[in-house]
Parts: sequence; structure tokens; C-alpha cells
Amino acid sequence: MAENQTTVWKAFRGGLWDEIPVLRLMLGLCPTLAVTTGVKSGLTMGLCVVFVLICSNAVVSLMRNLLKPHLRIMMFTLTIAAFVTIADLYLKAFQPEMSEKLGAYIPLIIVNCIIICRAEACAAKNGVLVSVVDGLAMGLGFTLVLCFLASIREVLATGCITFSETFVITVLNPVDKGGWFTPWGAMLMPVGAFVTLGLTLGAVNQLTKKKA
Amino acid sequence: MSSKIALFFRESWLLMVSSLFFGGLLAITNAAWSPKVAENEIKKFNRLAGGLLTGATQFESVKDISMNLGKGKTAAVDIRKGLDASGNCLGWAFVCEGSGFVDTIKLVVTTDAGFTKMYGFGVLQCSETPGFGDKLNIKDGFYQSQFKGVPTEPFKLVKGGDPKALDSNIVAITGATVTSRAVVNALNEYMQQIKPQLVKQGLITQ
Amino acid sequence: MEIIIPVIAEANFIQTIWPAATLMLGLGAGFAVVLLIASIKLSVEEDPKVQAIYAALPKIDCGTCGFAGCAAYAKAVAANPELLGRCSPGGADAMNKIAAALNLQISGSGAPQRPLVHCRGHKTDKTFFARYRGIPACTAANAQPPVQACAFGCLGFGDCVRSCKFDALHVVNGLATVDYSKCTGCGACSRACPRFLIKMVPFTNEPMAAVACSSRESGKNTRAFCKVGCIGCGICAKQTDLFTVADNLSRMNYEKYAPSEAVTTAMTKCPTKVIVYRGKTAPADVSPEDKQTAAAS
Amino acid sequence: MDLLVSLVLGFISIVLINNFVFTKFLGTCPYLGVSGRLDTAFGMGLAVTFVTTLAGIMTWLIDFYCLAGTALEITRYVCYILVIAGAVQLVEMYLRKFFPPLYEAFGIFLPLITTNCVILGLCLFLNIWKVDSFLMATVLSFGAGIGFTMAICIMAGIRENLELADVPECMKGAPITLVTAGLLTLGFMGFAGMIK
Amino acid sequence: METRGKFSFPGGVHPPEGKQYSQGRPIEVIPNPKQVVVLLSQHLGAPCKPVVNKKDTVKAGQVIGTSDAFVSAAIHSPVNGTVKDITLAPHPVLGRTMAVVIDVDPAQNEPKLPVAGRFDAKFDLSKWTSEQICRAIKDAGIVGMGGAGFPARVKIEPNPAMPKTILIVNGCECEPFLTCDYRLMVEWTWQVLAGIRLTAKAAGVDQIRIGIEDNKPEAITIFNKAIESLGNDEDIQVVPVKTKYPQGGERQLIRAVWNKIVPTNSIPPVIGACVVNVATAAAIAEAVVFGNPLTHRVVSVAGRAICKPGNYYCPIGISVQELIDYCGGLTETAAKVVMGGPMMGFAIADFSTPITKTNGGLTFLTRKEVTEAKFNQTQTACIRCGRCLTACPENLNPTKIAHAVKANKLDVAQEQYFMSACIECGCCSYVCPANIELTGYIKTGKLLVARAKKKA
Amino acid sequence: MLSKITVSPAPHISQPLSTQRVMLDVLIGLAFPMAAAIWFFRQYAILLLICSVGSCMISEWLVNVLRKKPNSLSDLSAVVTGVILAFSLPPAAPWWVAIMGGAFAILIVKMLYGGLGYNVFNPAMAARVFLAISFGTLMQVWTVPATVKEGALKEMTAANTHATTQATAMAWSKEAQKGLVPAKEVSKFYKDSFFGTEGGCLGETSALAILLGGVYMLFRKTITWRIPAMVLISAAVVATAGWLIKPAVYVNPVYHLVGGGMMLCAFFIATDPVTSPLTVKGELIFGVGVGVLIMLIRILGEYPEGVMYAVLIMNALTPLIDRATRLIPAGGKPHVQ
Ligand SMILES: Cc1cc2nc3c(=O)[nH]c(=O)nc-3n(C[C@@H](O)[C@H](O)[C@H](O)COP(=O)(O)O)c2cc1C
Ligand SMILES: Cc1cc2nc3c(=O)[nH]c(=O)nc-3n(C[C@H](O)[C@H](O)[C@H](O)COP(=O)(O)O)c2cc1C
Ligand SMILES: Cc1cc2nc3c(=O)[nH]c(=O)nc-3n(C[C@H](O)[C@H](O)[C@H](O)COP(=O)(O)O)c2cc1C
Ligand SMILES: Cc1cc2nc3c(=O)[nH]c(=O)nc-3n(C[C@H](O)[C@H](O)[C@H](O)CO)c2cc1C
Ligand code: SF4
Ligand code: SF4
Ligand code: SF4
Ligand code: SF4
Ligand code: FES
Repeated sequence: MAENQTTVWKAFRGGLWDEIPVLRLMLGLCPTLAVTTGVKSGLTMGLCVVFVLICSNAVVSLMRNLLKPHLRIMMFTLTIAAFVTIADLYLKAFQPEMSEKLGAYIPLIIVNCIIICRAEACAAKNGVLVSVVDGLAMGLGFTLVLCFLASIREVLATGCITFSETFVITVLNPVDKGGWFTPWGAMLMPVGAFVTLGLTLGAVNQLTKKKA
Repeated sequence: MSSKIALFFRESWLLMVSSLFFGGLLAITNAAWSPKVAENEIKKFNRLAGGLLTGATQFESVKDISMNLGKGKTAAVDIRKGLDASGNCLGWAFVCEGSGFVDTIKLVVTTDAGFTKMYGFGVLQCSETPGFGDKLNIKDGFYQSQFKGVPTEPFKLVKGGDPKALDSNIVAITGATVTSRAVVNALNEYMQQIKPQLVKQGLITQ
Repeated sequence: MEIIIPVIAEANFIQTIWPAATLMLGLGAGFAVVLLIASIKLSVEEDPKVQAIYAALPKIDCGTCGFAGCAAYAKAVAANPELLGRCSPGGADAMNKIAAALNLQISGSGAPQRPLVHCRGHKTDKTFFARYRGIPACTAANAQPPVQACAFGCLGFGDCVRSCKFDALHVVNGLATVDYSKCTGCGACSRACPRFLIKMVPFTNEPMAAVACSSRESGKNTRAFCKVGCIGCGICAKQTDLFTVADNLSRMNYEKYAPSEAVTTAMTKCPTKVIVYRGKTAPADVSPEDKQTAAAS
Repeated sequence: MDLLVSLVLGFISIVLINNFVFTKFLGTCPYLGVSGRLDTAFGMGLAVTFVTTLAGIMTWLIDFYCLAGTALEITRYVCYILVIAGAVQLVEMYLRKFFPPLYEAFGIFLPLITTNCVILGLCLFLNIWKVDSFLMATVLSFGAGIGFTMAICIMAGIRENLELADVPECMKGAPITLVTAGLLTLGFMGFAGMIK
Repeated sequence: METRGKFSFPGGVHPPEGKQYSQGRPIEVIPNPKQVVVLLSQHLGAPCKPVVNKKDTVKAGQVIGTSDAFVSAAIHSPVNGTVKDITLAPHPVLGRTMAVVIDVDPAQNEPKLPVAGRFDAKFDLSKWTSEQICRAIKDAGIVGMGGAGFPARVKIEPNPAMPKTILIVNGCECEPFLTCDYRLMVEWTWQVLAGIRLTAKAAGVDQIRIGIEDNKPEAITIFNKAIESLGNDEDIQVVPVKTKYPQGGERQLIRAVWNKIVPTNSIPPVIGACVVNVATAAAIAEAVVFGNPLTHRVVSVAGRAICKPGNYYCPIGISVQELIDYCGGLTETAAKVVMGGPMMGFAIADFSTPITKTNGGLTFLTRKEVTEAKFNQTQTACIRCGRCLTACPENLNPTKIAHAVKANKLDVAQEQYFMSACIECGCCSYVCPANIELTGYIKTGKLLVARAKKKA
Repeated sequence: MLSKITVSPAPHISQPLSTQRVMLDVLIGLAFPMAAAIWFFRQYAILLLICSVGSCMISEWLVNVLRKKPNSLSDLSAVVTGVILAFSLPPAAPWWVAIMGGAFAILIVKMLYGGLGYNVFNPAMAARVFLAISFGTLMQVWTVPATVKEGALKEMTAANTHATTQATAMAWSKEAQKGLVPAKEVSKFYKDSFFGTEGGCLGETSALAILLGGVYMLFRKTITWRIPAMVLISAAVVATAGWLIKPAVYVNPVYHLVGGGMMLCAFFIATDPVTSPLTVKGELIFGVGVGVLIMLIRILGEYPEGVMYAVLIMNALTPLIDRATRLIPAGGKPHVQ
């Protein structure tokens, strides 16, 4: 049991720091770039990924001993696609605005490399508990990164972080609300996405190098 | 042969069982949630249109109104009659499409019951460049406000001028002439074509 | 849940789900058949080494390694072990397994081969004619007419340092110095040195004794060029036959070396103190000049 | 003639103006991962083009004739991905067995592609855009692949030069590639609005 | 010159000519030094083994080193004296190599004099057969004196596999500052002409072209007159070529004079050309007619940083220091001492380095001539201006090669950018505004490739 | 004595030319349009130039300090970037826009890649696009030159005070394409573009001044004729084609050549050695590419001006062009042994 606890802990820490997706593993970049225009969409995306990861990890872990090599990929994609569809449907039903905003990027979770990666690297080798914790941690790590990037982009692009019409955090008071800050439109565009992620990765490299 | 079938089932039962299972799961979820999804669609339209047509509580679709898109193509127009709680017609709301700078722009446009005055428009879909064309999106921004309560005669796009004057001169968004023009052109096209059809169906008078 | 249950209760269960479930069953079965046949009919023989490496990889085909998927990377590493460690999803775990599959560890038979720099001349020990203002690389400097009087000694521009993938080599005060605790004995440095100063020798003992000089100049010239060069006087050879002197240079038989009184005597008697210990446990080699400055400060 | 013009415009549009990598961020992983060398990048691009065309056509057909407008729409994503994964796996095995040189040249990229967003993204966008003609679907699918090939080849060319550049240590590799990708999109914004 | 600019090649540069220092100074015989150091590797190919021992007495012209290898050339003592030592000595190119150190006999210390005065228009070729000429060249240990030091006999001897059709005489002396070939052409015209004709006969070619840069009009006139006064029907012509560095590179000269291109990584005989430097020709004449081995050569001493520039006839093996002393010493401003010319020569620091057979000059440069940037090695990154590409006479991409070498991508340097085709002329480094040692990197790259090949 | 002697690889002499000198020559060339800019836009020009150049220099210095590298300000390339960036800003742009542009150009586009010589994209142009998409409206305020009293088209000279906006030459051409004004009328005003008596970015208005600067650089061999000639010729060809086909909506080619950023681009921007191909053939292709793309964007695109995009796109293609035009040695490819 003690051993099991350590693996669970390891899996948890792994997802949130040692192997934090995007920054360390360099996987799942497309959604990262596409949905980080706002914290809210980043958060929604991240939570969807948490859901899919937990479910798919659990299912894959359950059937890990039954997999046949030639149908492996099929099985994984089938499982993942099913859960993604459910998540998509949920958003459509209960978060229609977000669903519209994220558009095709929700179904694209199916091909988000993180999910297959975890299915292969963790769920196919470990028990259900470890797999689920791994899924949770990896998903949260991903969400964390998305929110971090999104907050940079959203603040520079609008001056505020907007969750809903009534819940707005103003960081840099924008001109159109009588402030001084002229928003940087570029941050909402592809260049903002790529450059922010690039610089963040560089900063992470620099920080972790210093520690080592 | 039977050994082959056995092999097949030995190798593939898991995939097939899972397919069946996930198929079922999806179907159930869908059955449970799809009404909600459909409701959302209607809600969005109603919210936008309702916001512009104060007092309207329900919308009733009108059939057989279409747009001639040129080159022999036509498209049905989603146009609805706004009714208040007691069933009086308050005005019209329709979805209007035009091609903007980046992609198609979709608007919900509302007019009074006689189709003579515009109440304004709301944005259903717009992916114009942030900082440029997407100023169209600003609710009650200067651009949207220019359409509130102006007659439905053809609009004219001007660069510079007074946006506060409620007339058919529409002042373009600086740096986004294309978007501005797309909206003006689309509105003109739609209103010009819809009005006679409504008259023909006897829903409004000339 | 409370949303789903009523639906199941209300609707005709079978009717709700059959279209989707059958479609998917059909798809699943179809692919199962096709892929099964394909996997039997289209199987291709694989190199077992590549297979072993592939097994160690995460098989997610993410392309992070710069290759077209895990299989391509497995093939590439099998052919070129230097590509080890490109798979970041696999991490250290995969790397170790691949290393095992490739048998990368130096086999245990015999003494490990380790690099020995056959020069002891730090910058402060050597004579220079002028200032070298060329390309800061040993190969380039070695192609110039000598600036440093000794045409055999370390140039100190670190071609070897750059060749070492393990950060086990550094130029210290103008002399290439091996950090034996990091060195893996890969031998890259010995191939990099344009003056062939670094020889891979069997480390039969720890530390090893070595004649750290390559100068074939006459004793007189060597003395003029470097304070710590071998002058070929032969005193060491008189102590033990581990040393042989030819071309004004003493050489040591590393295969046969074992610590002995005679070697220690040779070390102390060597007039230029060019016989030194090298290895993990060897004392740091500091030139006389450095000692002075160290003492002074 | 109208059809031809619209096909050509559609093609140009998806290659230059609505390039999947530059405007939709699709296929970023291989775009960063496999752009180290030009020849590999080109192989990858060809493979993607092949698969997008194949997958685009197949999923369009399935969608158009089976799913659209029925209750089966719910299985759309599952169908898409199964079709893509299955077809790719099949093509890969087939090439490997019967056309080893072709396999070496671009077949090895195929597995990488199953989990590549461009493919699924293209299928989804064909659906979102409501492409209603088989020819247009084919042209757009092919164009998406060509657009990806163009993007990845440009990046590979740049990266071969960057190898010699004095990029700060922490920015080497993926970070500088991302920044480059960002600056690239700046240039390609010039095509915006050319064709609608 | 009516033909100015007509005969040339693409690329190249126009460095300041710097010929003013020594151009006007007649060849001067200098007294024997006290000691000469005769290196045993003075040519391309296998080094010689000494055939004398320590303390042996040697006569001027006596063989002191030989080799059995085909591509090699014997080495002779330039003086009478005793062998003091056989030891390592500084070599201008190879670091430290074996050399025979000879103390000059104070009793028999008269310097050897040139023989140019004994040649004239009436020189009769028919006294020697082709074989005799080749034999004499071999015995005299003659190597190419234009710089490369390829054993002359190997180059000249007829080779059935590669029949020669033209002899091109290299009188370009495109290298700035150097004037020894010019002085030879002007003062030793008849000896050079005799050598040329002997070489042509030995090589079995009828067509002789003498390429002279058009900044040496006197040399062109003198040779034209001399050829005219020969009055026979030999096919000898002077070709005035455009003054441009590296016009004297054999590949460039062949292109300018004969309009043919030597294939990459190949040598002139492949297309039937034989290129010989004028000093080599002069040495051949002396060897054939008088049997004298190659023990002396003309060295031009030039540059602002030497007190008494000039052209000196001196024994091979004399040290640079001795020449400096004879020329009045260095000036205060000296910054670089170069064996050879400033474009291709080797900067030396150890002045005990002896003169070799291939060494046509010593250039003494001041800091200003070197340029401050080069002196301090202040470089910027390549600004990709492309100047090096347009300057390269071999149409290479020097910056790419150099950067590939720097990044240790030798395969890229060779397979994509054809490093081995570089003739190391230095044009690229000369024009580079970023002051990058392109040629240096390329040389380094070639050395690395050679070493890798040797290992493999 | 000996200590004064140095040893380094051949050649031992070099052309009296340095990177610094090259950049200085560019700055001297830029002095002509700079004089024009200051003449036309007075304090606006001076303020933007100071902010832009200052920001570039401080950014470069900062990175050098952070990376513990020798100071590279003395190579003057940051100054060139600053000046060109300022030249591509509208005169009425706020001062902080110039500062942000300079910082983006140097920090992100240049120094992240290792500084001078390594950047892939033209720093000034990349920064210009960044500013354009970030601060759209601020980047479209076109001031009437201080010297213009009475103008060509009536609207253009509604008032001649500072900070009065007017359409630029390219905006007029766009209007003509949309059929709002006759192209013929617009074309008449090419003289204004030539002398610079019209609205536009700081440095681009006076084609004459740019030409003078360009001729100076050609004379100094700082640039070769290849890129400028190819840009102008190819652009002229495309413009002429358009003009011949639809003279009613497309302005005449002369107008295109002297109007907008075409001249500045041809002589000062496309010629940036760092971001253009190395080979001669490559330069020709690059020039044609830039010229054609500028015209395509001007004619078919939605933007009135295409210079910055055209340059960035061709910058991106530069490595591929270099590769495609790889040099073959004079003696042919060596045989594989
Ligand atoms: C890097 C930087 C960014 C700035 N960004 C803005 C901005 O976005 N909007 C703005 O109005 N002022 C900006 N400023 C300048 C303001 O801080 C300045 O105080 C303000 O413009 C002066 O007010 P004014 O509008 O009365 O001129 C910036 C300054 C710097 C140095
Ligand atoms: C980055 C960028 C994005 C733009 N986005 C839009 C846009 O979304 N909608 C639009 O109508 N114009 C947009 N434009 C501007 C047009 O290309 C062009 O400037 C316009 O047609 C003319 O504007 P004006 O006449 O208002 O100056 C954009 C320009 C830039 C530089
Ligand atoms: C760049 C370069 C420049 C050369 N310049 C000269 C020159 O000016 N004069 C000359 O005689 N040889 C020059 N050479 C050497 C010739 O290429 C060739 O080796 C020589 O003329 C052959 O004659 P030799 O064997 O008699 O020396 C140069 C070589 C190179 C690579
Ligand atoms: C002819 C020439 C043109 C230049 N043009 C530009 C330019 O358009 N934009 C720029 O940022 N720098 C320019 N520079 C400066 C410098 O090359 C540039 O900043 C580099 O890209 C920085 O590495 C130019 C330099 C020269 C020599
Ligand atoms: S290169 Fe290899 S042998 Fe040399 S020091 Fe480094 S690890 Fe040791
Ligand atoms: S050991 Fe050799 S390679 Fe290393 S620094 Fe010394 S000379 Fe250079
Ligand atoms: S040194 Fe080589 S690369 Fe440079 S110019 Fe001469 S031949 Fe060309
Ligand atoms: S001359 Fe120098 S700066 Fe110019 S391209 Fe060549 S190496 Fe680069
Ligand atoms: S997430 Fe898009 S390719 Fe990996």
C-alpha cells in the first residue's frame, strides 16, 4: 500500500510539474495556442481535457491486459473519441457560448497527443487508481498552463480578464474604459499565441536550468 | 473457416464490445441532452432579437421568404415575427449574412411591425480582426447605435461624419471599412428583397 | 445522472440506442476484420534491436524527437547511438532502456580505457613567441606557424572540450584537463586533438601514473620551451623498465603499470616533474607558478 | 467555369489565406517536431497531404451520405477518427509491405499523422463550413495538406539556418521555433482578405 | 594596354598592390650567413631523409636529403660547411620538422652568384633531349617555386595518361607586395626564357603562353621583344592578363589565358595544361645548363615595416632573422611578419624560421596595413552581405562553408557547399566586412576532413 | 618587440570595410529621406525618430548586458533598425508606439535569434506589422505635411494644419479600385508622391529623397543594384498589367512606383543583407518576389499597402531561395569518389 501511495503521489506530482504537459512534454500544442485567447476558454478547455483524460485513462487501464497490438490505436481512439463527444455535447447543452467559442477545438481533443500519450505511457501499464490520478494531474497541469498563457494574452489584449459580463477583473485599465492602456490587438492573433508560448517555454527552460 | 472466425472473435471481441458500449453511451447522452442543445439555439436568437424588440416574448417563424444571392442561387431566410405576451406583432427579426474581412458575418436584424424602421442588429457570428472589424461586436458601440431607429431605406457608408445623426449615412469603423461596408451592403440587400416578399404574403402593408 | 435516468426510463431503450450502437459495432467489426487480415498478411520482419528500442518508446508518435514517429526514431537510434535521449515523453526511463538495448555500457572485461592528456604545460609554464590572434580552435592554431614554442604541447583552445558530450574535459590555465568522475571513456576527445595528445589508455590502476609530455624536441629545446617538459634524460628508465626513452621522450607502459616504489622514485627524481598521477583520485595538477600565486593570495 | 474558378480560389484560400497552421493552429506538434531538416519536413508534408486528401474525401462521403441530418450525427467524431486511424494504419502496412522505398520516403510519417490535428481538423472544418460539393471537399482537403507542406518546409528552411545562430541557450529548439512561427504568421497576414 | 581587362576570370579582388617597396630594387646577392637550417620537407609529398651525419663536412650543392618516394625532391646544401646538427626546426607551415643545420665554413664563404648573365638570345635548345632535361630537373631537386612546391619533374615529365598540350608560364605575381618574379622577368629574361623553352621541350608541348598581369608593362614589353628576337617559329606568346588577385592561381590563369576550366578537385594536366612559375623556369634553366641544384632563390622583402626592402638572392635555409638584420631591421610599427605575400602567406612569430624553396617573399606589415579590426580580431557575426560569394574565384559560398565548419558539420561543408574546391586564396576573408576568418575556417575544415579520412 | 607581432590565418590584409562602416553608409543614405521627413513633419518626425532609435538602442544594450555579451551597439545596426522603423510609422503615431515597436523589433525579432546577422525577419518590418495589428486606429492617422498649402484633390487639403488626416497615396489607389474615384484623377498626383508633398509614413513620402539616398548607397557599394532593380521592375510589370487591363480602376504604374513604401522598400528594406538571400540569383528572385507580392497585395488584397507583408513573406522564403540557388563551383560539381 505504501508503495502504491508513492506511485500515486509520483503520478500526481508528475502531471503538475515534472512532466507538466506543453511546457515539458511539448505535446498538445494546437489547443494551447488556439484557446488561450481568454482565461475562460482556457479553463473550459482544460476541464474538458481533465474529464476526458480521467475517463479514458480509467477505461484503458481496465482493459490494459486485453489489448491486441493491431487494434491498440483503434481502441484508444475509440475510447477517447467517445468521451470527447460527451464533453462536447455537455458544453453545447450547458455552456453554449463556450462551445461556440471553442468550436472545433473541443472535438480536436481526440487527437490531442497528451491523451494518447498518457494512455500509452501510464494507463496501459498501471492500475486504475494510479491511472486516474495521473489523468487528473496531467489534466490539471494542462489546465494550469492554459490559464497561465491565457491570462497573459487576455490581459495584454484587453487589459482585463473577463469571465462574464458582470465578472471582469481589470488589470491594466484600458483606454475604452477611460484608462491609459491601449490594448495590444496582436495578442489575440496567432502571433500573440506563438510568441507568448515561445517566450514562456524559454523562461521555463531558463528557470529550470538554474535550479539544476 | 470456423477456426478463422474463432480467431477473429478472439482477437477482436474487445473492440466490438467497446464499440457497442460506446455507441450506446453516446446515444443515451444524446437523447438526454439534445433537447437542451436545440433550446439553446432558439434562446440565442430570442435573446438577441428580444433585446432589440423590447417586449417580445416569443417568435414565430415565417416560411417561404428567400434571398436571391445572384448567379441563380437562392437561400431561405430565417425570419420570425416577434409577438408580445398577448400575441400582438411587435416587429420582425431575421438573420442576415454578409461576407466580412475575415469570414462570414451573421447578424440578427430587427425592424418594426411595418418593416419601415430598423430597431437595430445583434451579432450572431463575427470573426473579424480584433481591434478592427470586431468593433462591430461592441454592444451599443457607436457602430451598432447608428442603426437604432433609422428608416429601412438604403444605407450609405461614409468615412467621417457624425455617427450620432440617425440617418441613412452610416459612418465606417476606422480601419475597418471592409467590415463596415459588408454590414451595410448586407442590410440593404436583405431588406430590399425581404420587404416585397412580406408584402406579397400579406404580412405587412406597403 | 438525474438527467439520464429519466430518459432511459421513459424512452424505448432499444429504439434510442440501436442506430448509433449498431453503426459503431459495424465500424468496429469492419476495422477489426480489415486490420486483422492486414496484420497477418502485411507483417514485416524487424531488426530485433530496433524492436527492443521501439518497445521501450512510448509509441505515441508525437514527433518531438524530430523523427517521423517512434518507429523511425527507434531505427535511427539503433543506427546512431548518439541520438539517445531525444524522446522527451519517454524520459530517462526510455533512455536507460534503449541504452540497455544498445549495449552501451563499456563491457567489464579488462581495464577501462580512459583518456590521458600527454602534456603538463599550463599556460604559465610555456614559452610563447607572439600573440595568436587567429581562430580560437586547436586545429586552426596547429595549422599556423607555431606561436607557442612547443610544437607538441597542448594548445589550450579546447577542440577536445567541444568534442566531449559529457562535460568531462576543461581547459584549465591553458591545459586540457580531464574530469575523470564524469568521463565515460568514449574516446571522442582523443580523436579531436590535432596534436594527438590525448591517448586512450587502459586505467589499470587508480590513479594512473603517466609521463605527461609529448615533446620530441632535444632536451635543450624542451627546457627552453617549457618548464615541465620531458627532456629525455632517462632517469626514470633507470628506476624501472616501465619507462622507455626514445626520441628525447620517455614513454610509459600503461598495460603493465602497478604502483611501486620505483615509480614513486622516478616521479620524485624526474628533473622536470613530468611524471604525474592522473585519475579520479589523483591530486589536482597545479603548475609551480600557480602554486606561488595561490600562496601569495 | 464558375466551378473551376471557385475551386481554384478555394485552393489558394486554404493554402495561403486560411492556412491551417498559420490561422487555425492545427498540426503544430509535427510543425515544431519534424521541421528540423528540410527533406524530413518535405516527406512529412507529402504524407500529410496524402492523408488529408484521403481522410477529407472519406469523411465527407460518410458525413454527406450517412450521418448528416440523422440521429447518427452524435457518432460523427468517433466515425471520423476511426476512419482516419484505420485508413492510415492500413495504408502504412500496405506501403511497408509492397512499396518499401515509398514507405521509407514518406510512409514512415504516416503513424505520426493519425494523431495530427490537421487531419481531424480538416474533416471537422469541412463539416463546419458546410462544404456541399464533393469536388470542393477534395480540393480543400488537398489544399490543406499543401498548405501544411508549405508551412513546414518554410519552417524547416529557417531552422536549418537557425542551427548556426547564436540563439540564447534557453530559447534553443522549440521556443525559438514557436517565436519564428509567430513572426511567420505576421507575414502571411498580408494575404488576408484577398479572397473571401 | 589594348588587351586590358580582356583576359580574366569571374570573382577575385583588388587589394592594394604594395609593389612600390621593392619593385624598383634590382636583385641583390647577399653574403652567406654563419649558419643555414635546411628543412627536409620543402615540397609537397614525402619528406626527405637526411643522408649526412652530424659533424660531416658538406660542399655547396651536395645532396643532404633524399627520398625514394615518387613525389619528392632531393635537398642540397647551399653552402660549404659542417653539419652541426640534424634536429627539429621551425617550419613556416608544418610546425617543427627535421632539418639539417649547417655551420658555414668561414674559409669558403663566398656567396653563390646568379648565372643569368650567361644566357642570351642564342640559347640552343637542341643540345638536350627531353629525358636529359627531366633528369636534370630531378637531380637538382627543383620544386614549384610559385608556392605550392610540387616537385617540378613530376609535373613536367610527359605522362601518357594525360598528354599535355600547352605550357602556361605563370608570371602574374598577383600576390600583393611580392616582386621577385617581376625582377626575374625583367633582369633574368633570357634565363627565364631558356627555362621556359626547356620545360616545353621536356613536357613535349609546342604551345607556350606566358601570363603576365598588366600592371607589369615593362615585363610584358621585355618578353615580347625577347620572343621577337628569338626569330624562330616557336609558338610562344605573352598574354597580358587583368590585374586582379588571384590571377596567378593556376586554375584562374588557365581560365584567363586558355579559356578552359579545370574540373573541381582536379589538376591542370587533366585538361592538358602544365603551369610553371617563372622562378621555376629560371631554376630549370640553371639546372639543365650548369647542373646546379636548387639551393638559392630570389626572395623579395617588402612592406612598410622593414627598413630596407628589396629583392635578395639568398641561400635556402637562411633564417628570417638574418634577412631582417641584413635589411636593417624592423621598424617600430611592425605588426606582422609574413612568409610569402599578405594574401596567402603565413604569419610567423619565430624568426629563426628558415627560407624554403617555395618562399618567394617576406612581407612586413604595419598595424595600419593589417587594419585595426584584423589586428584586434574584432569581428561581428556574418551580415550575410554576400560579398564573399561574389569575391570567390571558385564560385563557392565561403560563409556557409565557414559556418558549417564552425558548427562541426563537415559533411554539410563538403557535400552541400563543396569545401574541397576552395583554393584558399583568401579573397573571401579579404572582403568580409564582418572580418570573419573565412579562409581560416575553411582550411581548418579541410584539415578536419583529412584527419577524419585518415582515421577511417 | 615580439609582443607587438601577431599571428593569424591568411589573408593578412583586408578591405577597409567593417560592419560598422556598412551600417554608417546606410545611415548616411537614410539621412536624405530623414531630412525630407523632418522638413515635412517637423517635430513629429523628430520625436518618433528619437523614441524609435532610442528604444532600439536601449533594448540591444539590455540584451547584451543580460546575456553578458560584448556591447554590440557600435555596429550601428540597431540605429538603422530604429530609423527604418520610425520611417514606417505614421507621423501622428504616439511616442510610446515607437518605443514599443523598437523594443519588439530588437528584443523579439532580432536579439532572440542571437542579434545582428542571425535574425530571420526584418526587425523593423515585423515590428511594424505588430504595431499595425495591435494599435490599428493609431497607425492610420495620416498627417498632412507641414509644407503643403494647397493640394491636389480637394479633400486632401481640407486643412493644412498639423494632425489633420488625409488619405495616403495608397489609400487613394484603393479608393480608385473600389470605383469611388476615377483612377485617372488619382494617377495625376504621382508628382506629390515623388516630391513627398502628401500624407504617408514618415520616411516614405518623398521618393526623390529616397532615390538620392539609394544612389549614395549604390555608389558606396553598400547595396547592389540587384534587389532594388528587381523590386521596381517586377512591381512595374504587375502594375502595368493591371493598368492596361483596367485603366479605369487601376492607377498608373508610375504612381505605384513612387507612391507608398515602394521606394523605401526597394532601397532600404528589401536590401537588408541579413534577411535577404546570399546568392546573386537568390537576390534576383527575392527582389522579384517582393515586387510582385507588394503589387498583389496592393491590387488584390484588402490592405492599401503591401510592403511589410511582402518583405516578411520573402524573408521567410529566403533560406529556401538560398538553398534552391546553391552555388556550383566554377569547376563543376566534384565527382563523388
Ligand atoms: C512601454 C510603454 C507602453 C505604453 N503604453 C501606453 C498605452 O498603451 N496607452 C497609452 O495611452 N499610453 C501608453 N504609454 C504612455 C503612458 O504611460 C503615458 O503616460 C500616457 O500616454 C500619457 O498620457 P496622455 O494620453 O495624456 O499623453 C506607454 C508608455 C510606455 C513606456
Ligand atoms: C492587421 C489588420 C487587420 C485588419 N482587419 C480588418 C478587419 O477586420 N475589417 C476591416 O474591415 N478592415 C481590416 N483591416 C483594414 C483594411 O485592410 C483596410 O485598411 C481598409 O480596407 C481600409 O480602411 P480605411 O479606409 O478605414 O482606412 C485590417 C488591417 C490590418 C493591418
Ligand atoms: C590563390 C593562388 C594564387 C597564386 N598566385 C600565384 C602567383 O601569383 N604567381 C605564381 O607563380 N604562382 C601562384 N600560385 C601558384 C599557382 O597556382 C601554381 O601553383 C604555380 O603557378 C605553378 O607553378 P610552379 O609549380 O612552378 O610553382 C597561386 C596559387 C594560388 C592558389
Ligand atoms: C542595406 C541595409 C538595409 C537594412 N535594412 C534594414 C531594415 O529594413 N530593417 C532593419 O531592421 N534593419 C535593417 N538593416 C540593419 C541590419 O542589417 C538589421 O537590423 C539586421 O537585420 C539585424 O540583424 C539594414 C542594413 C543594411 C546594410
Ligand atoms: S570525450 Fe569521452 S573520453 Fe574524452 S573526456 Fe569526454 S567522455 Fe572522456
Ligand atoms: S589536448 Fe589537444 S585538443 Fe585539447 S586543448 Fe590541448 S591541443 Fe587542443
Ligand atoms: S579562400 Fe576559398 S572560399 Fe574563399 S574566396 Fe578563395 S576559393 Fe573561395
Ligand atoms: S563577406 Fe562576411 S559578412 Fe558578407 S556574407 Fe561573407 S562572411 Fe558574411
Ligand atoms: S496538438 Fe495539434 S498536432 Fe499535436
